[in-house]
Amino acid sequence: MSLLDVQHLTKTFGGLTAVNDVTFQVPERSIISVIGPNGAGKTTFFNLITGIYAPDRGTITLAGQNLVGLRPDQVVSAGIARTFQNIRLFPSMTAEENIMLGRGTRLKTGFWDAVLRNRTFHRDEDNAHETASVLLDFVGLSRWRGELSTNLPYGDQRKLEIARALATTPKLVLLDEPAAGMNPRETEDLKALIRRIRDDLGVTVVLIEHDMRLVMTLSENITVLDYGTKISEGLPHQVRNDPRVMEAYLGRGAAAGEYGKEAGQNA
Amino acid sequence: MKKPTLSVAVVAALALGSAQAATVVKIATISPLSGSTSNLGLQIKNGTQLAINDMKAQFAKAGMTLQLVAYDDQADPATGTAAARRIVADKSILGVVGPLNSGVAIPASAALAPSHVVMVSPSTTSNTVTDRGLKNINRLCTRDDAQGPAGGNFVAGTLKAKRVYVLNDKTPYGQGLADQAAKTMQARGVTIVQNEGVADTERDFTAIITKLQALKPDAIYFGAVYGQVGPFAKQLRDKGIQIPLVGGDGYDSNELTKLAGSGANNIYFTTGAPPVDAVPAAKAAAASYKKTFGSEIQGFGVMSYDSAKVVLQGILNASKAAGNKVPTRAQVETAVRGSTFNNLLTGQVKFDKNGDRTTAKMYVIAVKDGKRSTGGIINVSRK
Amino acid sequence: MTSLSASPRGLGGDRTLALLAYTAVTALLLIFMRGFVADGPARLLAPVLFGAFLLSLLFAYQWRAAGWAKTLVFAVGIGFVLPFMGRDNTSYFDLVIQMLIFAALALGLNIVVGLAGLLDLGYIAFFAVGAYLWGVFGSPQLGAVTGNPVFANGVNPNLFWLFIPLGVLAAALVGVLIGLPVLKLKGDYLAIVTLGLGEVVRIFANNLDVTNGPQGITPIESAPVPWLNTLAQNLGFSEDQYRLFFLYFLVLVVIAVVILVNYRLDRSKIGRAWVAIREDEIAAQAMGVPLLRTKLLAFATGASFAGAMGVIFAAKQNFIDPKSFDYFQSIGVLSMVILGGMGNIAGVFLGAVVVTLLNLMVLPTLSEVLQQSFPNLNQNLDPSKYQRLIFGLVLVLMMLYRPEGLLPSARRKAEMHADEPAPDSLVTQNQLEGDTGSEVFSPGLSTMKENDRTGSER
Amino acid sequence: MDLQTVGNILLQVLVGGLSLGVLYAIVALGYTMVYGVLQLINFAHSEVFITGGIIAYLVFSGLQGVAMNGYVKLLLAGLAAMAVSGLLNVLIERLAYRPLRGAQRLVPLITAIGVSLVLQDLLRFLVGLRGQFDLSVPLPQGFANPITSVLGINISVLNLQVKDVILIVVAALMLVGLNLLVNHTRLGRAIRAVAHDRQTSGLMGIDANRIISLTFLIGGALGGLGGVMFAMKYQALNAYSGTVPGLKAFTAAVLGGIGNIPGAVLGGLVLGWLETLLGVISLFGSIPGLAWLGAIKAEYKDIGAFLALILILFLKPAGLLGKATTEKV
Repeated sequence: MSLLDVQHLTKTFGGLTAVNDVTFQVPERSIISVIGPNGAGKTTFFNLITGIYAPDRGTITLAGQNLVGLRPDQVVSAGIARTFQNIRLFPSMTAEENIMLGRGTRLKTGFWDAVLRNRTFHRDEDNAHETASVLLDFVGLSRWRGELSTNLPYGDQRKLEIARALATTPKLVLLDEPAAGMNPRETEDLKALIRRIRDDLGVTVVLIEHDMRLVMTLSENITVLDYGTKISEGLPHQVRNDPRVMEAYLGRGAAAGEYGKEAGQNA
Repeated sequence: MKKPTLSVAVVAALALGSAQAATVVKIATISPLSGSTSNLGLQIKNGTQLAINDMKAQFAKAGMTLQLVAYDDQADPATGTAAARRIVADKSILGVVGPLNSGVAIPASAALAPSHVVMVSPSTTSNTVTDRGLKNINRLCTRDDAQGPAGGNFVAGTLKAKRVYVLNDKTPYGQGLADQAAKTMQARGVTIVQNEGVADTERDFTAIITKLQALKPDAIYFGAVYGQVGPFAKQLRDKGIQIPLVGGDGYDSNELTKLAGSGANNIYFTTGAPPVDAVPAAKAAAASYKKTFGSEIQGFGVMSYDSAKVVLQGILNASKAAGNKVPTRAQVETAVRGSTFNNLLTGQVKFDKNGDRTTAKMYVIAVKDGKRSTGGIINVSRK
Repeated sequence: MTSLSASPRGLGGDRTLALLAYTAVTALLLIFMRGFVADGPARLLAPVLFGAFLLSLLFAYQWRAAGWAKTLVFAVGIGFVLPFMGRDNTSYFDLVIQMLIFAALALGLNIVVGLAGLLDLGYIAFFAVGAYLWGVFGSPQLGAVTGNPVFANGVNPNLFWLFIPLGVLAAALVGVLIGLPVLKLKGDYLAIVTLGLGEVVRIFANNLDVTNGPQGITPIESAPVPWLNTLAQNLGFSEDQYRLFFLYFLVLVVIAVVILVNYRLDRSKIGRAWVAIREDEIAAQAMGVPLLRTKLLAFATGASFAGAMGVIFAAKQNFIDPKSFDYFQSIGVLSMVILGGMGNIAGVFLGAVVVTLLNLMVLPTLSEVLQQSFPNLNQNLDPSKYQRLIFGLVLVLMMLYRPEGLLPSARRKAEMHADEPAPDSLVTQNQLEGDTGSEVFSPGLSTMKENDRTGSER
Repeated sequence: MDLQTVGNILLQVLVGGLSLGVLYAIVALGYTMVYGVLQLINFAHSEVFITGGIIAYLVFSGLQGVAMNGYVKLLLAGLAAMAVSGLLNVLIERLAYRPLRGAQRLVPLITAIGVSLVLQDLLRFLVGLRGQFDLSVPLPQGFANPITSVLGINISVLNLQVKDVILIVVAALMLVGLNLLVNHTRLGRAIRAVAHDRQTSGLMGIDANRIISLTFLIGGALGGLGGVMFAMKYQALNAYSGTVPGLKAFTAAVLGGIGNIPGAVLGGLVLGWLETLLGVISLFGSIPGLAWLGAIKAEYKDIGAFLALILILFLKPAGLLGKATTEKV
């Protein structure tokens, strides 16, 4: 039974169909990638799942719970966390505080708990601190604990954002181009980290990524979006050789040249 | 040749005499010296300065050098109270003229009461100021429940209006006055077609004029100050509404006729300050005000001049009673509350047990085609 | 320019001795010079000495020094020196109480503006709610409104103790009622709407019969504390100072609670959520922070501080009227928060002390001395007329030369000097949301340029 | 109250509201222009606005004796006011706002408040030098005459005066002129670019600081013109008269969608009509079934304006014509 089940998801922005009737399943404890050229609607797809936009049509269910109509913070408590394409850390907070903020959604501290500093408060703060140190260690950023997040190097900021997302103990984490701007060695680290997220933490990962080598070697299944429509889905090698994918990425000329007329007709 | 030396000796003696015993005695004023009512606050400061200039010599003889300290209450109760506290701390201040607004007078007088610093307000009309029975707050102007009825009786009795539109500027002064006037008019069978307010900063009366044209009253009572009444009169007359416009001492300034321009017609107001033609001394005071400050004295200026004279005369009376020594604040307080003060512009002043004037003269001033004339005198008395 | 950084750790070696010496000198100067500075041009020294002494309390908080020394300075300063000065000259009492009231207001607004980043220009409305709540109930106005002679002098004054928490609740409720419809708005829209709501509250206070309109309400009772009055009597306070003596310690207690609540909220899940929504609402929401509830909590908490202080202000002034709650007052409190150091408790407190000292002591003293030394100054140059001008000038100069405030919080400093804050302004009309992520060349397939695609037909 | 009277009242509200709304619109434009390029609530604009009124007073009273066509006097007063207010606004930006360009958004806001306080007392000082406080503005001959009929139709019921028509015409011309400038000139394009994204426009060779100064000049000039209109309409003002109308004009700018030029005009008109309507609405209390209207007395006029703002922003958070900004995720 799939963890995330998206049926016929559609979203239009004043005439422009950003996401067009996409059906998408994510099995539990898996690593799935969503690829497609720029402007294919990948980020919009993420925003629909995480509740930032409301879909025009279609259903989104996570482990049986319907997500359509929930606020983004409710989607997080339901169990989906995300990172952003352009890093959105909290600049005036330290690395540790950023993660502790992520942890907030699982804490019970209310107004009076914080003011009276009762047991709930202390238990939550310890939990937050502990989660922060575990996750900092998990992503290898313990040395930056007290440093303002803006002062971290680019690659580490990416990892910090992932750690912050994991702090919400999600069932599913959506990574929006985590490898963007990373050099090959950092990308290798990232690949190992994503595998450990699934294997050690049991968290399912859905990836938007342009780095094909990373996508091909990491994903158990790949979905390709183009102009908001799902044009292909399957195992990495199937998708790699799918003419429609080639055409979407390389443009009609190159695809036609290599595979003759046949590719042109069904565009 | 003997005479000059004698006079020199006398002057020297005086100078010497006063040099040793010359203690500094200060009079303070509390009034808004910044913000949109600062022109009225300035009248209080200048009126007091004028009185000090007039009585400096008398005080020098009594061994006291007079000084003025002006405090700006910015028409804000908290700032006024803070000023009052500072006055308590400065032992050389024996009396206060002001404040302008009832809202400041109430807390400020409460702050001064324990140390018996006497206050004489030229302009606060709200009844609450003196109803509290404090011993240190007195006022020269008449209260709402005197000035309001005076205006009301004028509208009902003299103008014989049957339908009156009542307006006020939503300040303690304007609303207090308008409500009392309305009560008196209603008691005399006048129909109040509407009793409403408009913010004191408002200058756009389009809506009010539309109402007046619809309701068709035969007189308007507007509790407000000349800065607002001027433009109101102008817009009224421009739009063809010529019915009489009546108000209180807030109208008492020649700025009213300037601001109302061609509309300065068929306007009446009650005031405590004597018009220049009614009391000759008022003409002299107005002239010396103009010479000293380069601007025209207004009703509030005249009332402040008299209020300062009352305080100063009170100090002199107290000093005489205390064997020509500098009196204490308590002595000045009892002297001001107890004495009868004559040769003042606004006639004889005597305060009742709460600090209101026992007798006061009110003048009804008429404004016709930009000219002011005395339309009548009303005697007000309180048991 | 060495900045007094907020974290006490930051200031070099142990300064216990320096602290004790400074406090002793300034306290003794203040006490023994008070006669000398009472008259003549020397009066200008009074605010200098008073300000210097108050700094000792700030240094006690800031400097690294022995714990006992810090508590000693606070105890002596607040427990002895200030009341002593108050006894000698009531204006000091009034001034200190007014400072503490404004400090509580500034701390309340600091939560809304400094922590949660919600620009509120109508904050004084909550102060009015507290003030009018006790104003109506603690005065004959209640009898007038209810027409019931039992309340001829208002409720039993002992209920004053109940009305402080009631003031907190009422203001918090109004905070939520005002917050609900407007907290969807951001930045300057929120500013103008809160400014409007502040004016609406003032206009209602000016027009309703229950608040006695522009006439205001008086006399307003304060709680009878006979045991404290006898203590004051033994200490040599005069009878009229009893009420100030009581309110001084009451305000101290309330301000301590306000600081504690402020501190503890800041260092908790709630505080982190506030900072998050100030910096990036989208990211905060994506991390599970419920936007509306978090903003409402900030609004209600800030409002409750103002509500409590409103009740005390009404008792202190014995009279209230709508004039004390106009939008210029809200601007005054906001300037205290920004001048002091937005987001930093010590900074905001310092801002309130400095602005109140400036407005209620420095400027009046300056104008008194100038009037005395130049009695026949041209009427236009008369200094007592230009206090607001000088206050305005101080605001402009402070913002030009110290935008982060007197005592910036480490957290804000990074942001204050950021080159160009992310334009979250309302004007940047981004084109419709599109997948315009940064162009990334990945070794595999070369990515297509966006505009090329549109050229090729499907 | 018969239908005819109701009709008359509504007509008066329409005309009176228009003449007030146009004043708010012109001043609101000053706020919107400045907000557009700097995202700053220019609190000092209310003083820049009233400075224009004081200049108009000086010109009109100076030329009172001079035999000159009334409209030429008006032109002189208008140009002088726009020049002085414009330059004053540029000076304010240069001295108080430019150094704070990079600072956190609240900092220039407090500076603007400081500048507003300084200007208020400075203006009062300058007016005080002539021993005056309240200035009464003499208008050229005939400006205050009522207009009773047009093309034979009796419109005296509209309470229209010559100066009202002048105000409306001048404002309309100014709005058209501004629209042309902003939308059809190189300078206008540059202003919109800077408003849109100051950094990128810098990359496109636009000197942002020069454009911002020019925008302040235009905004200040509009404020100055508003001052002339205020002086003509009420013929009485003092150094502090700018604060309340300035606040209302800013409300109008936000109502229409801050930073949006047509929005400022629409916001101004809506506010003008709304205030005037609320001022008269208690008259309709005598219509059966609407008795409760009688309770809405004139003092609630200002509340109505603010409550309307809150309602509109609640329904359309970016203001009437403001575009909702979608945040890039």
